[in-house]
Amino acid sequence: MDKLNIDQHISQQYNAVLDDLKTEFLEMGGIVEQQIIDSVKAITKLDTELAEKVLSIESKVDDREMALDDLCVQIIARRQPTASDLRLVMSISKATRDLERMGDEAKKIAQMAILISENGEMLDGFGELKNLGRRVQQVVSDTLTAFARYDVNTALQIAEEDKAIDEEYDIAMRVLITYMMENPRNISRAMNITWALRALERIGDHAENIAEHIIYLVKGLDVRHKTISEMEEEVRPEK
Amino acid sequence: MDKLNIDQHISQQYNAVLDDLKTEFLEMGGIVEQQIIDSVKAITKLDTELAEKVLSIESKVDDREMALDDLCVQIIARRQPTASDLRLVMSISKATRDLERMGDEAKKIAQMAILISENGEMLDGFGELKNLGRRVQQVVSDTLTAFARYDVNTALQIAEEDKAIDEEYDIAMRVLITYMMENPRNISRAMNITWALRALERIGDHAENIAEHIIYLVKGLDVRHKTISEMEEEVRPEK
Amino acid sequence: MSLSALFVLIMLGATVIYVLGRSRSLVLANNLGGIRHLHSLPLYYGAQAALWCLIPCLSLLALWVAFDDSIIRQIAIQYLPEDKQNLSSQELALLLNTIENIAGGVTSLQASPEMQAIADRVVGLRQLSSTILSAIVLSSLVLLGALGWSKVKPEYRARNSVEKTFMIFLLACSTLAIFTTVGIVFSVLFESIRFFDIIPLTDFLLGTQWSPQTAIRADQVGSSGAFGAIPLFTGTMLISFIAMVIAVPTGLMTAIYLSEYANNKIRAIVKPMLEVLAGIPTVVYGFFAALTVAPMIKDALHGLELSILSFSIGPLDVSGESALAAGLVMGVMIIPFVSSLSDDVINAVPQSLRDGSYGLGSTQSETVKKVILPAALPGIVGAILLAVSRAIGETMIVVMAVGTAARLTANPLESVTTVTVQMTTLLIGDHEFDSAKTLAAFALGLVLFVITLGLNFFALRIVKKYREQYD
Amino acid sequence: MTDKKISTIDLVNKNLKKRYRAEKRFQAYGILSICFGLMCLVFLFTDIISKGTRGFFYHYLPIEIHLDAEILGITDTNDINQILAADYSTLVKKRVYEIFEAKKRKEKKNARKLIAIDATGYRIQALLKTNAAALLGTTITVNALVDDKVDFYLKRLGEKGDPGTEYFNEAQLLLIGQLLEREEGGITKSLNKTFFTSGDSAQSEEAGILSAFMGSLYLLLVTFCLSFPIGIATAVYLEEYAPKNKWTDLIEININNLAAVPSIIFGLLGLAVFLAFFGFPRSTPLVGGFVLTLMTLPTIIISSRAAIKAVPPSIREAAYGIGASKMQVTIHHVIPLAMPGMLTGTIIGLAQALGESAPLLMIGMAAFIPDIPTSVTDPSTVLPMQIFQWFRNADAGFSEKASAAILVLIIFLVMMNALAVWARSRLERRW
Amino acid sequence: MNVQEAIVENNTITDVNDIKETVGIPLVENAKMSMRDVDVFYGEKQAIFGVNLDIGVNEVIAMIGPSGCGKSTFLRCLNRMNDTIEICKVNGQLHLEGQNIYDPKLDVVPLRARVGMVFQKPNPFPKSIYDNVAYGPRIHGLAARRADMDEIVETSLRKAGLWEEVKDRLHQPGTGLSGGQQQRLCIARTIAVSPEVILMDEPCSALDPIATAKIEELIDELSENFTIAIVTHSMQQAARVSHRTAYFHLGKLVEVNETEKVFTNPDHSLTEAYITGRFG
Amino acid sequence: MNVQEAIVENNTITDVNDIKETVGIPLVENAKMSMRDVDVFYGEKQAIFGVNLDIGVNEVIAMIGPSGCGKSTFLRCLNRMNDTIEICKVNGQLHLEGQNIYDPKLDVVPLRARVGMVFQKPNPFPKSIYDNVAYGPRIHGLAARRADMDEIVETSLRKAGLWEEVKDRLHQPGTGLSGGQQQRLCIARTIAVSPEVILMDEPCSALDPIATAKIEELIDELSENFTIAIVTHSMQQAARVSHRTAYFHLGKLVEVNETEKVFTNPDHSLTEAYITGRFG
Ligand SMILES: Nc1ncnc2c1ncn2[C@@H]1O[C@H](COP(=O)(O)OP(=O)(O)OP(=O)(O)O)[C@@H](O)[C@H]1O
Ligand SMILES: Nc1ncnc2c1ncn2[C@@H]1O[C@H](COP(=O)(O)OP(=O)(O)OP(=O)(O)O)[C@@H](O)[C@H]1O
Ligand SMILES: [Mg+2]
Ligand SMILES: [Mg+2]
Ligand SMILES: O=P([O-])([O-])[O-]
Repeated sequence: MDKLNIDQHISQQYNAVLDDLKTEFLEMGGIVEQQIIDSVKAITKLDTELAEKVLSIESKVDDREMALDDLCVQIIARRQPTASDLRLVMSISKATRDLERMGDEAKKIAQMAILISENGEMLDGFGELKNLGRRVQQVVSDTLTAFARYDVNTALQIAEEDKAIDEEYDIAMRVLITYMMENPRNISRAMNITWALRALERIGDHAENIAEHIIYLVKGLDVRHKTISEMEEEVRPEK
Repeated sequence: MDKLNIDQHISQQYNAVLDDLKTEFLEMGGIVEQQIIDSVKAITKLDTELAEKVLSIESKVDDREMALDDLCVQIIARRQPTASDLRLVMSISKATRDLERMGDEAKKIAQMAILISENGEMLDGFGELKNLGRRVQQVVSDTLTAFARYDVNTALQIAEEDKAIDEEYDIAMRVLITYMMENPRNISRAMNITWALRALERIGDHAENIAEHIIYLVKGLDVRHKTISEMEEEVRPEK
Repeated sequence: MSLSALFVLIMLGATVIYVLGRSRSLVLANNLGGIRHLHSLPLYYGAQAALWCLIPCLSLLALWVAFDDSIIRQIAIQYLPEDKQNLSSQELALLLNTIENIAGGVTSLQASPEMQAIADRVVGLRQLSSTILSAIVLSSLVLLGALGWSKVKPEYRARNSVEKTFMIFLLACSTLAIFTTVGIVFSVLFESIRFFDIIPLTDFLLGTQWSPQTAIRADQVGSSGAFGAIPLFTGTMLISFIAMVIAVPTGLMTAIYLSEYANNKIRAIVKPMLEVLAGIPTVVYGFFAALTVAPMIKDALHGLELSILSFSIGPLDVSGESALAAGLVMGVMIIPFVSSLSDDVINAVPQSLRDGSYGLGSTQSETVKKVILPAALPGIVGAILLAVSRAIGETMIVVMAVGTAARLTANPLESVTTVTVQMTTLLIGDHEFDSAKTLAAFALGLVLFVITLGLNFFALRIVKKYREQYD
Repeated sequence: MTDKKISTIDLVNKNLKKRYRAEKRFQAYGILSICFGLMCLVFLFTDIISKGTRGFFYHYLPIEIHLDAEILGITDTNDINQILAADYSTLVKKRVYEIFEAKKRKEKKNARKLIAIDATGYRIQALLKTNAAALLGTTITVNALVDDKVDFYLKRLGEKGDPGTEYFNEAQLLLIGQLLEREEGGITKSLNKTFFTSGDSAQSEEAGILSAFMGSLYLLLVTFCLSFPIGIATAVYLEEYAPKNKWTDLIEININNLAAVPSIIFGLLGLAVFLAFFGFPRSTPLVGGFVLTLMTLPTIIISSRAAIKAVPPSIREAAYGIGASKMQVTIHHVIPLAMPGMLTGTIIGLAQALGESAPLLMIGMAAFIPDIPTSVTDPSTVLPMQIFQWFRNADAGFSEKASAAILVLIIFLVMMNALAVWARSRLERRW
Repeated sequence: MNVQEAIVENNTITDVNDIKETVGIPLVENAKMSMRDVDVFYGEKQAIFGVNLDIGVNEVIAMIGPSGCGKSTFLRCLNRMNDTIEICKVNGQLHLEGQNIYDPKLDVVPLRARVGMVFQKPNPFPKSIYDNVAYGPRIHGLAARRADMDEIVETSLRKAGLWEEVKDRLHQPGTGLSGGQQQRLCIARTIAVSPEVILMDEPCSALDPIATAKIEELIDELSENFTIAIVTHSMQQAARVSHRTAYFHLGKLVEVNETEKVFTNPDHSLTEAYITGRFG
Repeated sequence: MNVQEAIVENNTITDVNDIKETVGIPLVENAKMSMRDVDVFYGEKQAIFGVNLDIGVNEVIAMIGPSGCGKSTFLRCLNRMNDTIEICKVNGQLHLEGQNIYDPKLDVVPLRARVGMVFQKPNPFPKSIYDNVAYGPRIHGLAARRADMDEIVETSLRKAGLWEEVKDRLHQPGTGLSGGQQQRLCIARTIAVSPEVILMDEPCSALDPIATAKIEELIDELSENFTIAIVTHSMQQAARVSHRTAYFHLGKLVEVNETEKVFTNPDHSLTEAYITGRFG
């Protein structure tokens, strides 16, 4: 015990299983990320094929969620994790839900893409959708990277970014409502875009949730329902 | 060991702490239920005061959520729960999130209530809102009772009821869109009602999630992402 | 008052003081509201008070008894006429003895009147001394008792001081072993030195001729024979060797069989039966060896022609006091030493080692040979060494069954003699402390002591070195 | 992997036969050893018992004898001195001559050799001592003791080679034959009471073990009273109190060494220290007890220490943990729990002391002491010493007595052990 | 209503006398050892009641249960270590690869070479480390030459994860090792005769948590080549190391299931009560 | 990057020599016992290095750490049980309610009556159950009359949760009880002298899980009236029973914190490594 081999459990299997957990989570994250990218593309390009693909993947995400949850329960039952291990398991158990919800939202966007393309025509508000889509894609990608790297700083940035996304969403909504007032006949289709925007906003929220879990995982601090400045203060008390 | 005293842990403290966990959860459920009732009342009666109350309670719910999560982590770290105990902790840890989201949705309804009442006038679609509100309230109340009683049958009924709510929501939406098309000037306010309807629908979904957790807790079966008939089959294989 | 009466009185007094001290402390405790307010339990207050008078009184008694005789003697010498006071110390001692005898009332002696007078005065002195002793002891008993009693106070640390006394007593007892060793060394050392003044050490240790009784060189002063101890030691070794040949394999195998193979019933019967062999006094063995075994051997083997292949060594000549008989009997006597001690160490080998071995699929004898014996080896070696020193030091068997003829031989059928035999024969009945003959016994004693010391030292080292290997 | 496994089992099976043969041999050695030990025991005991029981009996010739005051030379029946000094042998001799109808010198001599004259005289003396006035002048029947050689011969009648015949001439053998054939008043064999009631004697017929027995008893008493408390105190000190340092190491080495010092050396110690230096009286149980105390102490100390060590430290810790002081721990827990083991050591030590003789030789307990001791400071001998003495005596009667004394000694030992085992079993507790 | 009650509603066996059959999956295909209707008696007293169980090839099966429920007794049947207890009597069919273990004609010596055992307290022989490991191969005559023996010793120690720690002091006494190392030495000693099954009776109960973790890690690795049956008092340990877990209760085998299942959702209420700490 | 690495980024003490100060909350207000700069030596060898720790009133404090880290040594300082080991030397300030424990003038007997101890292996005296419990009160003279003693025995056994089980056989030997009952008897025996602090050195390591659970339950109840310091090898046990947990490492007190904190988010990386099973 002269030299502490601090980054490895004595049990290789435990290491392996925790590693598995994280990998599975990130893989699921990858799938969801792709779903989001595809769905945004589908709705902006009105690509129904891509939208169908997104829909078909949905059940895969669901299965992954259940598998991950099962894995978490098993780790708790068989390994009695404590401290960082426990936080890892609990964070993933919670973040999985967020990923699944992201996937759901992506599915909704894809559904809207199909509905809109059925009606055939481009509308206003697509510019906003594109912008928001880009930002959300970015934030999801950042979130997954931050999780993979246990990167608290990025996590904080993600929380900030989500606020920006929310603002952009509000603006887009206002634009859309104005549009609807002007073109009542297109309301039904505009509503579809509303839902898509709404879904993107939700995805951003879920990304923020995951970012909060990253902070919990690394720092052991529960920063949910806190403002950004409160968060920063807790996470970096010295500054 | 002649007579098995099967319903009590040897550790009284463990009993107490699990009891606490459940009680806290149900209390939080109670608060959220009240929030929902109040918000629905606020939006149907355009009672801003009530709506304000709902908003003010929100942070209480958030605190409860964090406290419950903390309790779950502590129980896992200190008591190494297994089997039904573990399932109880994990279910509550997940269901808490659903309760919190219900609270959020109630908040949104209350916000809409305030927005609508600012504009001063009654609209169509309130009938649907009322209906849906009643059903959702009922389903939330049923869910909490089922959890308190570990009642799998009710849980299954809740899942069915949620499907019905979804259908009703769709109808309400269609009615609302028609209304918007007819009264484009009222779109903005109609949108508020849309959001409220949408929130109610989400509350129903969350209630269904909790029902799924009840089934997991009691039967150890993960019935998420299953159709009702699949669920029933798994839960009551003999039938 | 007689000594024993005085002793009993002191004991009684101490008991009374104990009871008084104890009850006083109880009274104090009641006043304070419970025993817990006292420093110590009432028992200790009583004991403390009793010890306070017991120890000084008893030491006074012991000192008085030790010294009053010599003081009275000195005084008696003062009473003697001038001329007799200057007699040599030996004659003076004789004279004093006579006076003692007269004083003691031995009537057969014709006492001169002056002697009678002195004797009467000695008797008077004795009575005086005893009266004074009684007075002093009894008064100090009362005084010290009272003092001890008065020391009983709630805050007095009675327990601590009783415990200290207790420990000093234990310490004193434990030093006895050292005094014994010192005593042994000193009681043989001076005589041995005197012996080696007469006979050079080398002659003693290297000489092969032992005949203390007959004078070989008439011109030698103060000595009557040859004192080469080698034949004695070879004789001892021969007999011990025979004994060990019998005892070690038998004892060891017995121990193994009993602890590993035999079921509990057999073990419960056989073990104590064999232990009886160890409890039988050595005189009995000696008797048995001399009267039963030796004649038997003689009858059985005498005149037998032993032929090895075609080479015949002629008829055997068996001595009536053969080393074989003594060795055999000694071997039988030692069996239980080896078997019981080995049995204990074998049993002390943890069951887990056996389980370990059986679990690997070994047979019982493999387990015994390869696991249990090696594990128990230090203990077994210790047992054997103990048996060896027992054999070397054994006296009565050889005294009774072995001759006194010192012979340098390895033939077990001849008669030999041993160190212990010579020591007894040299010392019994002969109290002439100056002759080389008597002194030789002490020299033999010294050498024997050194040898067994060496053996035991060796045994201890072995046992220490390998002890606690398992566990 | 698989073919390696197969080969493993095959290899195991291949060697099995050989291993089982070794097993059988090994067991046989064990059984042989035990049989040998038991045989020795049986042989020893049958030998001792067959020889020893003879010693308890003696042959008597009932004779009628007229207590003639004149021959005895007693004038005043109240004068004890006269009765003690009376001439009994003449009286007995006369009567013996009559019985054997011995007239000639040679016949008289033959007859005299057949009856133990002096011993028979003592018997009459004993009778007179109690009631001289009434008995004097009457004719009484006395069980006259036959001579020890006659007794020896009679006890072995019919044995191969007629042992004992060599002691007698033709005429004497004839006389013995006559006595045996007598219908009434012939030789009888009965329990030899003298053996148990008197001390040693130069005459084997009169020799008894009482003095040696009492000597042994006193000796044991002294030894027990000294060695038991001192032994336990030492053991307790070493195990519970002593700091582990050079000094205690020294004590420990000394004790272990003393346990194996030849007993005869303790005799030398006693001789030099107690007799020569302190000037205690020779041949007394007191000094013997001192010597044997020193000798048995190591045994008691070692076994007591082992017993104390075997008291689980947890018990001590438990008591300390409640706040018991060291002495309380020792007296309340350690000593009671170790008592069975301590008793075992004491039994072994005392048994050894009882059977020990070599050191006692050195302090003069081998001297001829016929008187029965009444205190620990009276000169006395002890059983093993008595056996040794009798063994060395050439007289045929003595070796028989020695055998009988051995039986007594062994019975003594067994009883002592039984007592201690009983005491121990009452104290034994499990933990 | 308590969650327990809700769960046991349909499963009301709380009296052990009602236990008729083992729930879960006591039998497997491809069994290394299979036991049928095993009863064990100590004199008059029955300690094991009609146990049916299969142990699969290269499986780690854990046996848990309250003290005195017969875990050790059952385990010791599997290589007839119970033969050393005179009053112990075993009925039923116990097979090792189809061969009846309790066949009176069967020789226990080769059986024990095939079914090795590791005990509760580490019990290295008071010999050198080398000799400890070489003991088994030596008595069974497994190595013809010195070099073979060296190889057996090295591979065994390697498999037991001890080689690196002891390779420089193979000839020092095995008793000089720490508790955990001693236990690994005992495992190496058992492996050295290349058994097919290794039985372990509470192998970690005398060890501290770090040593325990190492042994558990080792069990994991060994399960690649050996079939392992382990008795343990630590439910957590059973949860960590085993593939299947068997729950004994008053001499009966109540439940055998996949370990994950046992610790998250056992089939029998007694199992549930035991693992959640509800006995008393 | 590993989660551990991420966590320890700012906390790079992995060499125990760098440990200067105990992290967390070693000191409390309202301390029953307080230790300052405690060093313990066994001869030349130092076993405890400058430990500062307070134990609060009616607190249960658990001490954990790898084998040989000095937990027992430290615990045994608290009632001077180390006095029985000759070579053991203790430096520093140890106070029980302001009174210096290692004051040379202080008598250990009353100290040990105030600070009782329960040991690893249940060690009832080979006496009756009654006498076991009555022994302490007897030597300290706590009961004047028989009735008082009866009462003390009964209340102590009640507090130890043993009364119902043994009330009908008070005069049967205490050694005839089961392991768990014996340990509770030992606790009753300690309570009987009404100590203020109870020290427990691995009190459950010889017990099966059910008996262990009962003792843990008992510790919980006792903490209402007594201050308890418990050494345990089972981290789970420490997690279950204690209010604060102290982590020792190579003789140093690395961290003391609320138990919840230690097991979910310890401050020191060494603590983290130990409780998550990362030593090796
Ligand atoms: N040698 C024996 N003689 C008589 N009965 C025994 C013997 N060994 C065990 N038993 C009894 O058999 C039953 C089962 O004992 P076993 O040792 O198998 O239990 P266990 O489950 O291993 O318990 P633990 O967890 O305490 O080791 C117990 O009731 C026990 O009393
Ligand atoms: N009597 C003793 N003599 C010498 N050194 C000792 C003694 N007792 C303990 N030590 C040493 O002191 C250190 C601390 O020992 P201690 O028994 O306190 O550890 P621990 O934490 O209780 O370990 P464990 O968990 O194994 O009980 C160890 O290095 C040990 O070797
Ligand atoms: Mg067992
Ligand atoms: Mg310890
Ligand atoms: O599931 P949500 O309603 O939280 O997106």
